[in-house]
Amino acid sequence: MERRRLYGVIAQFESPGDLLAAAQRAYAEGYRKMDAYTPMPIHGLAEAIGFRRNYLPLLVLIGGLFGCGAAYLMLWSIETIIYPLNVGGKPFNSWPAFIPITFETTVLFAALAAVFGMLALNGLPMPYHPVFNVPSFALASNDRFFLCIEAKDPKFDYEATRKFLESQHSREVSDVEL
Amino acid sequence: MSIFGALFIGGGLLWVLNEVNRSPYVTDVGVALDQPVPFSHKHHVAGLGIDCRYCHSTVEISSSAGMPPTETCMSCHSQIWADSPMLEPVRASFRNDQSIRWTRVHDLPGFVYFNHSIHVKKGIGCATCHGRVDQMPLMWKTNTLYMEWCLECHRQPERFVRPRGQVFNMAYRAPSDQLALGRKLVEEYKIRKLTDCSVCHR
Amino acid sequence: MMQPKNSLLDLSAIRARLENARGEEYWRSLDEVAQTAEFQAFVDNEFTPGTSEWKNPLGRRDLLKLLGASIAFAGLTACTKQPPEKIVPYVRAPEDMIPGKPMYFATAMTLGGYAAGVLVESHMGRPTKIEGNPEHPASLGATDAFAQASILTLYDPDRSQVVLRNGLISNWAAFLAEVGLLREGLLAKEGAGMRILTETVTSPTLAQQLKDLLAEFPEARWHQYEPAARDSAVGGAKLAFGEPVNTIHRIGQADVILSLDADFLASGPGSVRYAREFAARRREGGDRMNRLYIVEAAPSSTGSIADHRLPLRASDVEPFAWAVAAALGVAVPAPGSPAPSGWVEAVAADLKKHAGSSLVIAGDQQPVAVHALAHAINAALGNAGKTVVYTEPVEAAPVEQGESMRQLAEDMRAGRVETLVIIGGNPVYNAPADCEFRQGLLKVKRRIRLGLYDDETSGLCHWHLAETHYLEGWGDARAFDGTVTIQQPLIAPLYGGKSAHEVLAVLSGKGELAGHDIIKEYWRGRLGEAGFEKTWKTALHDGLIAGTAVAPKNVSVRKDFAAALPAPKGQEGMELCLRPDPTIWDGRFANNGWLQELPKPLTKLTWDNTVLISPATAERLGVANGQVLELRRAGRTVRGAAWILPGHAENSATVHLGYGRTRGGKIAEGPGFSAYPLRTSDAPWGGGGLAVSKTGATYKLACTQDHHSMEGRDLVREATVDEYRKDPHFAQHVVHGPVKELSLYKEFKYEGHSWGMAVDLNACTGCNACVVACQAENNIPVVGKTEVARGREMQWIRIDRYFKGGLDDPEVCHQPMMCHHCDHAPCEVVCPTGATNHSSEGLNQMVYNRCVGTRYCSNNCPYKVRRFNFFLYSDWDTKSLEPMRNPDVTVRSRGVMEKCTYCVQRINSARIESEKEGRRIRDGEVVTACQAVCPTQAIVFGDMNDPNSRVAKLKKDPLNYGILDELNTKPRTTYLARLRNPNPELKKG
Amino acid sequence: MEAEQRQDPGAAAVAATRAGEVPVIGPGHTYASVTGKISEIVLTTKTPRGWIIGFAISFLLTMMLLFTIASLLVKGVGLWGINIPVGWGFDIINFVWWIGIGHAGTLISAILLLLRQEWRTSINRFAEAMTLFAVACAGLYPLMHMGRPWLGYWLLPYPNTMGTWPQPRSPLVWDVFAVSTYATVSLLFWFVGLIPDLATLRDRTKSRPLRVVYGMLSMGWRGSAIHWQRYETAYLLLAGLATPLVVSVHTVVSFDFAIGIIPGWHTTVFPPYFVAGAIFAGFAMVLTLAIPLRKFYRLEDFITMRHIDNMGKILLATGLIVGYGYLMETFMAWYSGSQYEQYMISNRMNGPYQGYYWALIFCNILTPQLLWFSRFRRNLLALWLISLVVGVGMWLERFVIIVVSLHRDFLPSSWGMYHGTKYDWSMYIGTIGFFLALMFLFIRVLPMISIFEMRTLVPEPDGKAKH
Repeated sequence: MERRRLYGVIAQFESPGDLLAAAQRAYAEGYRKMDAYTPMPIHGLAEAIGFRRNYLPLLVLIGGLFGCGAAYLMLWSIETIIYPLNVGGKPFNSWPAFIPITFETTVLFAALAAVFGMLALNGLPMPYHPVFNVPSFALASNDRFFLCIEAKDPKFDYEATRKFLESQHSREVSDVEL
Repeated sequence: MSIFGALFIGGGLLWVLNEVNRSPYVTDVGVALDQPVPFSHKHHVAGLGIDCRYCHSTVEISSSAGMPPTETCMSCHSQIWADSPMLEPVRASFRNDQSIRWTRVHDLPGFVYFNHSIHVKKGIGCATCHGRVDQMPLMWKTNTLYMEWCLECHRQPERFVRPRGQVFNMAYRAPSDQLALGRKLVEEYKIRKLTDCSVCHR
Repeated sequence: MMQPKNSLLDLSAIRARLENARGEEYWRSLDEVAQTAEFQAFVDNEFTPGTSEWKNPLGRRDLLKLLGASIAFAGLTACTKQPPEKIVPYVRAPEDMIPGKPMYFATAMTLGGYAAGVLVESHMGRPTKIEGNPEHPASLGATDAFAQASILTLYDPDRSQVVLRNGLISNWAAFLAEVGLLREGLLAKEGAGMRILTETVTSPTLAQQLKDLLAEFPEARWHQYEPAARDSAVGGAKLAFGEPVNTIHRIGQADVILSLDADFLASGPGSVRYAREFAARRREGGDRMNRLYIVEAAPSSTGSIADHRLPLRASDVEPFAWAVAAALGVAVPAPGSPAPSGWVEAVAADLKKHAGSSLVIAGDQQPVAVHALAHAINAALGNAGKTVVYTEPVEAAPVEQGESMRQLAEDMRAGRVETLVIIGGNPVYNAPADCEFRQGLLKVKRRIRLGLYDDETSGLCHWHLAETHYLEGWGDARAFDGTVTIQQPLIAPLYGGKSAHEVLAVLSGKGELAGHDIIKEYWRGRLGEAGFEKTWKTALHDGLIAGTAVAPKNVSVRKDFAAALPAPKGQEGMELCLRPDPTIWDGRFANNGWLQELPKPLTKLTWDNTVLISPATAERLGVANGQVLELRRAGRTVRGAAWILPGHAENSATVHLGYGRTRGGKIAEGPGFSAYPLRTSDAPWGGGGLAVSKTGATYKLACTQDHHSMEGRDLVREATVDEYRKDPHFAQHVVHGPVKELSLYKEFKYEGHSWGMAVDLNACTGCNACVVACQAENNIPVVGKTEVARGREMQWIRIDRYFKGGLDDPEVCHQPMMCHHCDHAPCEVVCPTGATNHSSEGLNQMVYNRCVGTRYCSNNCPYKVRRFNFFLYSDWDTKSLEPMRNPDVTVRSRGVMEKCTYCVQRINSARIESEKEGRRIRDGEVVTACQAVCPTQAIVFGDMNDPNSRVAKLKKDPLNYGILDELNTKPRTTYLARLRNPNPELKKG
Repeated sequence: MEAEQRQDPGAAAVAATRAGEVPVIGPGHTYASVTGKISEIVLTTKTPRGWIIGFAISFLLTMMLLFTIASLLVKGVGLWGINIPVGWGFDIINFVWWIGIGHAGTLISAILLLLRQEWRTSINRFAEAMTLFAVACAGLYPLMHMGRPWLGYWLLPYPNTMGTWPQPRSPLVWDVFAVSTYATVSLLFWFVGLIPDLATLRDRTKSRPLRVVYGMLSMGWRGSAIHWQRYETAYLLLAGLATPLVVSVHTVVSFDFAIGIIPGWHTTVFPPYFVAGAIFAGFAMVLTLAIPLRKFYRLEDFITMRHIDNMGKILLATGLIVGYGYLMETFMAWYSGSQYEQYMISNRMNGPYQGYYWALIFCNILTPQLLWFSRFRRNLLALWLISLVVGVGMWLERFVIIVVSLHRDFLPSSWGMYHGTKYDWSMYIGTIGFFLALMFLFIRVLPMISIFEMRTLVPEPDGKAKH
């Protein structure tokens, strides 16, 4: 039978433990292009499927520094260059008075970086994804755990991969169509 | 993407607002308002070479430059164009002692206090604010009269001052070394950088 | 019913504290508790008439505003365009008028007939501000609060604007016709049945016109009446000298002054000048400092600055005068003096010691005997010709007006009056009750009235003619020393009124003469043709006709005057003490919002008169502030709210006249109660036999100062002359202010000008002139009684009044409080929009159009001198008020903060002029409105960088101190500590 | 076999003992049961009558709020009781009160998250919602208290034709930044927390339109392990940022007063004691809401007595800090030797407003002392009443700080009195209605407890507690 255009093969597990074990073995088997889907974060799972670098903290740092610099620069220039005013005999550059705003802006930009950075890196919003085509995948947001090995994977072989997944105490294994 | 889209739209709106706010639609810059009599500064100033002060007689002594009374118009127009229909409102005004109601072109808000005499005395030319009036068939604003615009000069008078002799000279062109000249005049005329609020607002 | 209890507890508590207090003890507010209850009541009924909500009901404008607001919320305010504006030039430009530059004209305002010279500022033909006329003897450049507020009366929309016949709109021509017939009838019987009633007349022209009229109608009579007339001055002079004379005091020459219930610094002819001379002698401190004793019932401005004040019932002043006279060897019997032992002796001794340089002044409200005695004492001390000068009368016909009115009323009731012409005044409202003027008037066949307002009197007259305001018509008047001023109009009659001169011309058959011609012709006759035009012009220019002061004359006290004196009748029970109101006088200013809202100098009450009683009396009667009392005297009763005034005499109740108007303007009608029903022609200023009873009702009063004690804080600093000699710097040693330059930051340098103000507490009498002057100069709105009661009054100057010492006889201090323009201004730091900040000349500038109204600045102002437009207080609707406003000052809108600007508009115009001439601003070139008007020159403003300026010198004065400078606010307004010059013989017990 | 294990109560017990003495989740729960129980409140349960009545009432109050705001715009803030000297009244009192309440949410989510207090899980979601709505109410006041609210945007720095800028030395400008930042971060924090649960709702709802809506909101979340990885990092970082933020916000609010020179305002103790006060008020409000919710929606399994007990303890602790603040104020007034400070305190205690002061002491210092006894901490009614009393007390505290300090400052001549008018009250009650209305909507359309975080508390099917 000729291949329908396939995204990958997905296995459903009942407990995080089983999934984690399966993921580790799959990685050991040499599978690289795979992803696991769970209703809640499971520690070590991402590493298990070969996730290494997380750039988010760096983004947040940059965001924070930008906010900090921008805010103070703005205040300083307003009060000393753009329109200096004698306010209650205070010096033009009353840096102590500028700290609160600088701080708040720092936090604001860092937080924005964190959230939008996370969404961007995760490629969200993404209304459509092949895995949604699997009927039982709705349970991924409830009490089931999924491991999907993608067709893109060089080591991917429909029959072999399917067999492999079935061998991992999975509850069911189904195809993910594009 | 929707989030970023929202941000862009928001930003865009603000930008549009800002543009509208500086556009002639709001500022009336370059817009000739209609007047009871189509008085042409071009004709009277450039054409006949009448000095500003002939009509705006108090510009050197008072806050208000002074609008000419109908008398002033009639001093000539009782002979010249004595029966031009265009000037009928003027004659009517003189006849029935009814003022002509001109539309104000340079209209400052009520909380801004401007004094012509001091600006003239300190060497700010008429044209600096009012533009080449001698080339305006009908009167219009050439500047927004926004506060940011006033501040340009109050912060750096040297960029705009001219010799006192040249104040009423419409055709005066700032020399290439304006800044040098400016600094000299600022020194000479004891011009202070007046950015105190109470100079204009009280 | 909680209130009295509370306040009684309060009072007794105070007593307790004062008894076991050593030295000068400051005491607390009398009526916090009452106050809270009262305030609650106010906020409960917000929508009572008079509140601003009522002033701007939800109407078209409000909806538009809401619309505007919603647009604004859409973020478009920046884009809203201004409505197109019109320029309306002259058709024919008037002579020497420069648009944008004010012009000044000299004229005079009269009160009680006596003139005070003024200069009127006029913008494009619109009078906007009254200043004093430095040339004029009664002004010397200052004015009183009344003159300042008169500009508002000029533009008052409630002034009568038409000729009324039987209450229906008629016209001048119809009146002329009527007068034609009238004259025929009168000429037939030589004017029999014709009466003319005027107020006090000093105008030579008017007097002449009346004389001519009476010559034409021999049977006609001329009566004068006004409530605050100086009958006893006239009567007293007759008694003492056998003829009416005018008394002029040379306060400046007097070292020791005894005031017998005379408020000579704050009311009466010449008071402005007297105040100036008095203050001059105070200011010198040292040995030349004068000493003032005063005996009076209710504390007055004069009393508050006196060195020794003895609270005596008004009726006890006469016995006191007898005693002093006797002690000084005047040949009079000496009855028992009501004063505490030693007082009379000490005062007499002090007067004797300064024989020739002492002065005794009798109050206008005291009986003739007191005046006669005062004359006698001054004579005995040899003061006549030195500190007191007698001249020919200034009044055209000095009569005892009470008597004059009594006769008129009698004739009217007897039906002997057919025609009555009432020029000014308001007799129906203010004639003595026993005259039953109303009933009499109704018997008169033809009643003609000329008046500013369609008031109680006009309501009962067949003809009402609109009168011209003194700024609208020609006239002339004499000052306290007789100097004549020609009153010239600043503006054509706004409501087509006629002046008394014009009406009299009509009555005397001369037909329609212009006021100008009448006056000018009279003086042409008086001064002669020769060079008249020139004299006339100078007279108009200077605001006075030189050499018209009345001549001094030598008079001697009649030997037998004592015999002629009516014996002093002892008063039993409580006494009623009637006085003209300190802010609305006899009621003529009742429709003037500025004066209505002006806090009374001593009580700080606005919009009302009250029954003033002493704490002890209050305790005895068991009343608290605001409780309504019923006053019954001579079978007549009135009801009014009580107010406890420390320092008031026991068993005496003072009531101010002028309130309780029933007709004559939106503002006049309503506030307070009329005390005229208690006024009888035999006791015009009240007397004994007053029955006071509680009604159980309470009345809301609007007081601008709830707390009367300094709480031991060194706000007003003072010392006796001796202490001052020992330690001239005492004022600066009271509080340990911050070490100089106690600041983490580098101080700003103020090159160029650096403005500052010094206020001399030693000169301030709390007369309120500055408050009104400021209100007029700076377009400050009136907010109404309810808003004042909620603590929202808008006057930029608040004259703080503190009591100290005993509850029954406290010392009073006044402290004018306006923006201090602190160099370390707490208000500026907290403004989120930078709407208030410091100018390069040290001004704390307030930018209304940048203010969003967070009120943070006011909260953070330790002096609480900022004022907030909680509602749209400025009247943007009333057209007639628009020309009154000062064109150089923004009219504030709703929701913005405002405050004293040091009259920055005046500073700016001075700066522009000086820069055009390429020089510095000279000292005295910038004069703030409050400084200009101050009769005692207590306020000095100027450039502190100019070492020779008056203000710079005062700042170096040892008495100079900054209030709350321990907060390191570095105020630019500082005070000169107050000095007292008590008589060592009279140490307070 | 596995099936039995899953039902085995023993396992839950084991988990419980690990988690701590009292369990933070009722026994016998599975991923499915947790998911089901919480999501059904939103999805399947038909709207209870109680909800409808409650929402109707709070909606009417919201209308009253709108009326008040309209009248203020038309006539001006003069409708309030404010005056000179008391330029701030209910407006700023309520602002501080609301913003204080708004602190509990972020505190629970952020600080307790960092402190690994897993009992927070079941309360943080609606605590955060509460924060958002409280901040919304708070935000109304600084805007409406202005004389010219339509110019409020002048407090933001933006290039304009006037060439003017805000004045950054003013605490009010700090407020603008602090409060808006706080609102934004809280919103993000709340929304990020919601994403996986929105996905759950998306996958469980029967109705197509709802699926579309929840689908959009969940932005296609599919629970990828890598996403979870970044997600948790972001969540943790947000918590780390929110923690100093929450402290800074009320510090800045306290600067509104501490920067002033008015006796009773000018105090260095304000920042810490305002923050403590905020947490105090916040937790009181959480309890005020949590106890009824727990009852009506039978959430006893998720909001266990352990939660209630802990919150009681926190209430007590913060209450004591606040009490210390009052003590120091008084001590410093005496110690400063400044007659103005001393008068301020004596005026609080014996002045015209002494009633407010003593009521405040009763509400904020005496009442919480009951919480020393577990009897009261575990008695729901008692605890609920105490939390109400504390809420009132914190309002009184702001009244005393703002009004009683202002009404008698330096010059006795300028002293005055202040009383709220009906507009003050209608605005205050109106915002309470607005707050409740939002709260009602929230519990109806969104999971009021974080489902995915609850899942992590469920013992793993094969008996290993997971975390």
